[in-house]
Amino acid sequence: MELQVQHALNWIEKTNEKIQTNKDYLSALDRAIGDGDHGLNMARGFQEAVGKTTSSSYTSVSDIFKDVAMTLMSKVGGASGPLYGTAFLKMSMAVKGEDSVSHERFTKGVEEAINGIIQRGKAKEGDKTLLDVWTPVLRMLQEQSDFEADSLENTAKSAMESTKDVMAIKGRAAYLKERSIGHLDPGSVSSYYLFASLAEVLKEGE
Amino acid sequence: MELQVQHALNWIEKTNEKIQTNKDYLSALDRAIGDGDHGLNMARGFQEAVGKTTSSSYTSVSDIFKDVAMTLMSKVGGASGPLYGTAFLKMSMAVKGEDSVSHERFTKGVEEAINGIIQRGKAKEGDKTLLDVWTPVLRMLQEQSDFEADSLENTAKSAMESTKDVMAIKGRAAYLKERSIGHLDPGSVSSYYLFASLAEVLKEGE
Amino acid sequence: MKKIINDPNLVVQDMLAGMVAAFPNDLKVVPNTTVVARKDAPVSNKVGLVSGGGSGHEPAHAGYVGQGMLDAAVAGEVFTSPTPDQVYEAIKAVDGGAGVFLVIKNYTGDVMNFEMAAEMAAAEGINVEQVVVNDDVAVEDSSFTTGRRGIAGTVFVHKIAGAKAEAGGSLEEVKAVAEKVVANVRSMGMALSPCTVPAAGEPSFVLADNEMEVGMGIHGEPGIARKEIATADEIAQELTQKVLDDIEFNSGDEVAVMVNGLGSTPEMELFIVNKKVHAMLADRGIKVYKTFVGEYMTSLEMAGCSVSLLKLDEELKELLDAESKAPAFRS
Amino acid sequence: MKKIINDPNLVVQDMLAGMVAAFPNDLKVVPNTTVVARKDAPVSNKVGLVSGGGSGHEPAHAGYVGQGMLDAAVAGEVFTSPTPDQVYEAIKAVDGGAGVFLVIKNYTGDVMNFEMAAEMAAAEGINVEQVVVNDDVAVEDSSFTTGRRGIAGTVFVHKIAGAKAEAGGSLEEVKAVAEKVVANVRSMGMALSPCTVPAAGEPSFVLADNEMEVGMGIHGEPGIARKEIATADEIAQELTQKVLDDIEFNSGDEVAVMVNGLGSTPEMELFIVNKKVHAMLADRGIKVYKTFVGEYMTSLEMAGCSVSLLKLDEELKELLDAESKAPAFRS
Ligand SMILES: Nc1ncnc2c1ncn2[C@@H]1O[C@H](COP(=O)(O)OP(=O)(O)O)[C@@H](O)[C@H]1O
Ligand SMILES: Nc1ncnc2c1ncn2[C@@H]1O[C@H](COP(=O)(O)OP(=O)(O)O)[C@@H](O)[C@H]1O
Ligand SMILES: [Mg+2]
Ligand SMILES: [Mg+2]
Ligand SMILES: [Mg+2]
Ligand SMILES: [Mg+2]
Repeated sequence: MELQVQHALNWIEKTNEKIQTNKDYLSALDRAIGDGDHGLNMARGFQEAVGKTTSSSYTSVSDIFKDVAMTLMSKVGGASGPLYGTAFLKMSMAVKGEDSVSHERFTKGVEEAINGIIQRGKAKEGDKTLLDVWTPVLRMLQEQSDFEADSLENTAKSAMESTKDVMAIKGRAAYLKERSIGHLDPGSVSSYYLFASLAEVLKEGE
Repeated sequence: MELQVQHALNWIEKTNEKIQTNKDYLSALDRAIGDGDHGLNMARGFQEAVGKTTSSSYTSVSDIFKDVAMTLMSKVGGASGPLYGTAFLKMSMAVKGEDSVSHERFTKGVEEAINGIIQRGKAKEGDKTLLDVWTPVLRMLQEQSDFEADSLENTAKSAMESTKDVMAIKGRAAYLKERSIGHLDPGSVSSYYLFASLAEVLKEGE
Repeated sequence: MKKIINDPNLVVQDMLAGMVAAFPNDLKVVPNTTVVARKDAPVSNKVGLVSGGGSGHEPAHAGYVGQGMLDAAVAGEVFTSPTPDQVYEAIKAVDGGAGVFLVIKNYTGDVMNFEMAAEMAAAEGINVEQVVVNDDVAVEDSSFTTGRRGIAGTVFVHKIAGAKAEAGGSLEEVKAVAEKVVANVRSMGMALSPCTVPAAGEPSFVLADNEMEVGMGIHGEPGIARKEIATADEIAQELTQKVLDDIEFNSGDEVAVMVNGLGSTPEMELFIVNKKVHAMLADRGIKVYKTFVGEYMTSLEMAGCSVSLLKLDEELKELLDAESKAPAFRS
Repeated sequence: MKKIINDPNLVVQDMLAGMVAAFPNDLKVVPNTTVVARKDAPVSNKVGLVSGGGSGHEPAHAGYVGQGMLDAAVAGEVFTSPTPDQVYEAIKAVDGGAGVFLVIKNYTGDVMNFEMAAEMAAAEGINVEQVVVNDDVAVEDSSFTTGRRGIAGTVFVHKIAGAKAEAGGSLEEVKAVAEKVVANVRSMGMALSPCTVPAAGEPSFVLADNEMEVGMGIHGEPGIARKEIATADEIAQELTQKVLDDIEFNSGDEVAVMVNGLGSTPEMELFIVNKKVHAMLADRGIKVYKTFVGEYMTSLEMAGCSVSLLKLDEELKELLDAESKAPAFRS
């Protein structure tokens, strides 16, 4: 299958739902090893993003991603704002020119998103940041030739869970050094919601 | 009997003991309707007063009272410092000229002390201040011709207890108006300790 | 009780030492006293200004010592009026021959101790005058009782009387302008949480999670009413209205506004209160000449705020604007 | 959570309105932004200075806007770095043709958002330079990690770079002196109690009655170690020693000292800490040129303090002393 405009809209909406539902949980995770605002930041940003996408009409997935990118960039703030914003902007650019998005194109989009995240944040996989979810997801996408909802959900989930045992090198949690071990990375949890929502959309779309 | 130098010294010492023992209680009473420092103030002042009287030698009660007055004046602060200081200063002046103090002289001293307190603090009996203990004590003294330890103790005690039902007109508790009812006046409680200590000295001295 | 202190009984001493260490060119402690004075005190032929009170109200009072404001501040124990001998030391330290003026907050203890010091000074031939500040409208102004308390509005008296003295005003002139400020300044406060006197170790009162105390003094004394906690706008409304009701404010009047934090209120919240205060004044056509937002007269770590309004005329405006070099009031 | 606010989601907006209401002749909010700028911005041919960050650090950053210091401060949500578009608005608002200089505290979010704004501005032909302040010695300085945080020492960068720009310094000169400050300033903090982000409603961490957190950031992030609460002298000793160990301080060196309160620490306690800091410096023959005690970079209502030392040379001394008209830094 290919990602159509409606899929992309549903993706953002589902992501927002999960983030609103888990807003306090995300903030609590961030309180443990950061400054406690991750849920607030993401909830503010995705609420606005959905406000934007539901009040506009689109003919391409790329445009949706672009609006999401711009909204996140200007509404989230903190570390996650530029990172999620950059991710969506890079995905928007990678899938530009076609109305819907093939698995191959999407995979390319995620790859570009990761490059953008790395360029901005200077982190690498294993630093206990959202890259620890994005990178395994990319590897999984690259190993497959079509969207596979279940493995997407599973990959993202186990990647998210394994951030718990890692010591933070980048982000605010890095100040805690060893004390950051034993806590999930909040940005990885929100990234898990993002990919889990995509998995749900893919399932519905089948 | 007459109050001798040793009696006066014992009086100050006993008063200090009671105040040190009840320091937190006095502060707690003051917290309820004032600013919570009465125990601290009195404990600081009487500790110094005893320090002074035990390290000096006296030939007259008047001199003891004067040293106590000066010490309280310069160590207590707040409302109680000038009031207790003035009280002892006036008593010192009233009993001056003789080594020991008759009941009559002492009664005069208390009367002068009260006048001094009124002049400084502009309060009257019934305003829920330490005058509510001093004034009944004076009346009792005036009714008798010799020291009577038990009635001194009893009068001071019941006077102190009856400050509970009164609304404060003067002092910090006055800001509370009706809300000051139901609480003992801290200065009346410390004044009760003063007279109860005197009663004990009188008993021992008999 | 969690405090960054060494010995609860030495907080005043330690604080004064730390203060003079911070401003060695401007302030000095008069030896063997708890008096902080201008480094150059006594200034000859200038009226000397002395204020003070219990400690725990920092930056009041020593933070207001400096050119253009106080000549000396006397620090008592925490929340306890200083003793007459200490006030007397301050008077002597600032007497430059033009007399000494005392700014006293209206608390029984302060009034008595300062007056006794004034009597001592008068006996030594020093010309002493005083003003008693009673700006707190939470408390009834009655001559039968202790009367109203002095709270944050006192800082305006320091500033304006200080400027008058600095400008060469005579003892009578300083007194007159101080009385003018007292006649025109009103304040009211509230608290969300209590404070703990270090040597006592117990909080001054206990408030439930949904309660606030209205009509607070600045010594942890209970206020005049306990209520359910309200919004910043409602709080500002209540405090400001009480102040406005107390003396005549007319459309076109000019005022100085002070939104004062009691110790642990984030400045953010003070500015939120200030927004509403300004809106209320604008509604009534009252013009704000100058605004002060911050911690001016605190109550240790109490959370809460007070609102003060000072009605201004040309003289007061000029003196309010005059230069001050006090560490806590630079203008 | 007890706060004097209206709506937890509107605290920043309400605060900025209350701030501009307080200083209408000095400050303005750039319309439809969370940028507070000098009323007269842009000042032509002067380098424009922009700083900012999450809100909740008041008086940082808007309190440092004014002649001789910042031209604009960008306010993010509480403890959340402002977004690039807002920073870009600030850059545009202060660009007087001589370029714009950004003072960024070293947090991933701040660095990224400010850099993105700088890219946007560069694309519009505005000359932008920046410095990243990382004075917090509690955190290891490693290029493999996020590196050290920027905390209270940042205020010295604002002051000194601001004075340089005000004196007509070029963008390169402003950058050079800002880098000199960054190279010579070190800080470390501790906390006795947490703070609560209004929109979150939960305290940032929980400390037992006998615990303190050492090596605090200014966003309620946990510090580097949790310990039994110590005396003021021990606390001052620990913070100051860590600072002294980090860069070379020699006998005869001159420093500026800042003892900064995190929000609810009574000034009394800050002065008690200051006493010990001065004693330690005196022991080492280090001369204190100037001392700052108060709330300069807070963490809402957190109780605690930080100690900063800035090693001075003649240029830095002169710029530190230069006039500032910023509401929270009058000199
Ligand atoms: N340098 C970085 N690279 C990638 N992701 C990062 C980086 N720094 C932080 N993050 C992610 O951002 C999350 C925190 O976001 P958020 O709490 O919204 O911002 P802030 O840390 O500024 O408060 C972290 O959990 C982490 O996943
Ligand atoms: N005007 C007054 N006249 C007589 N006694 C007074 C007056 N004001 C206060 N007091 C007494 O002083 C006591 C309080 O003393 P203290 O707490 O030491 O001083 P402060 O009120 O200044 O904190 C009150 O309980 C009351 O008995
Ligand atoms: Mg965060
Ligand atoms: Mg008291
Ligand atoms: Mg008292
Ligand atoms: Mg944040």
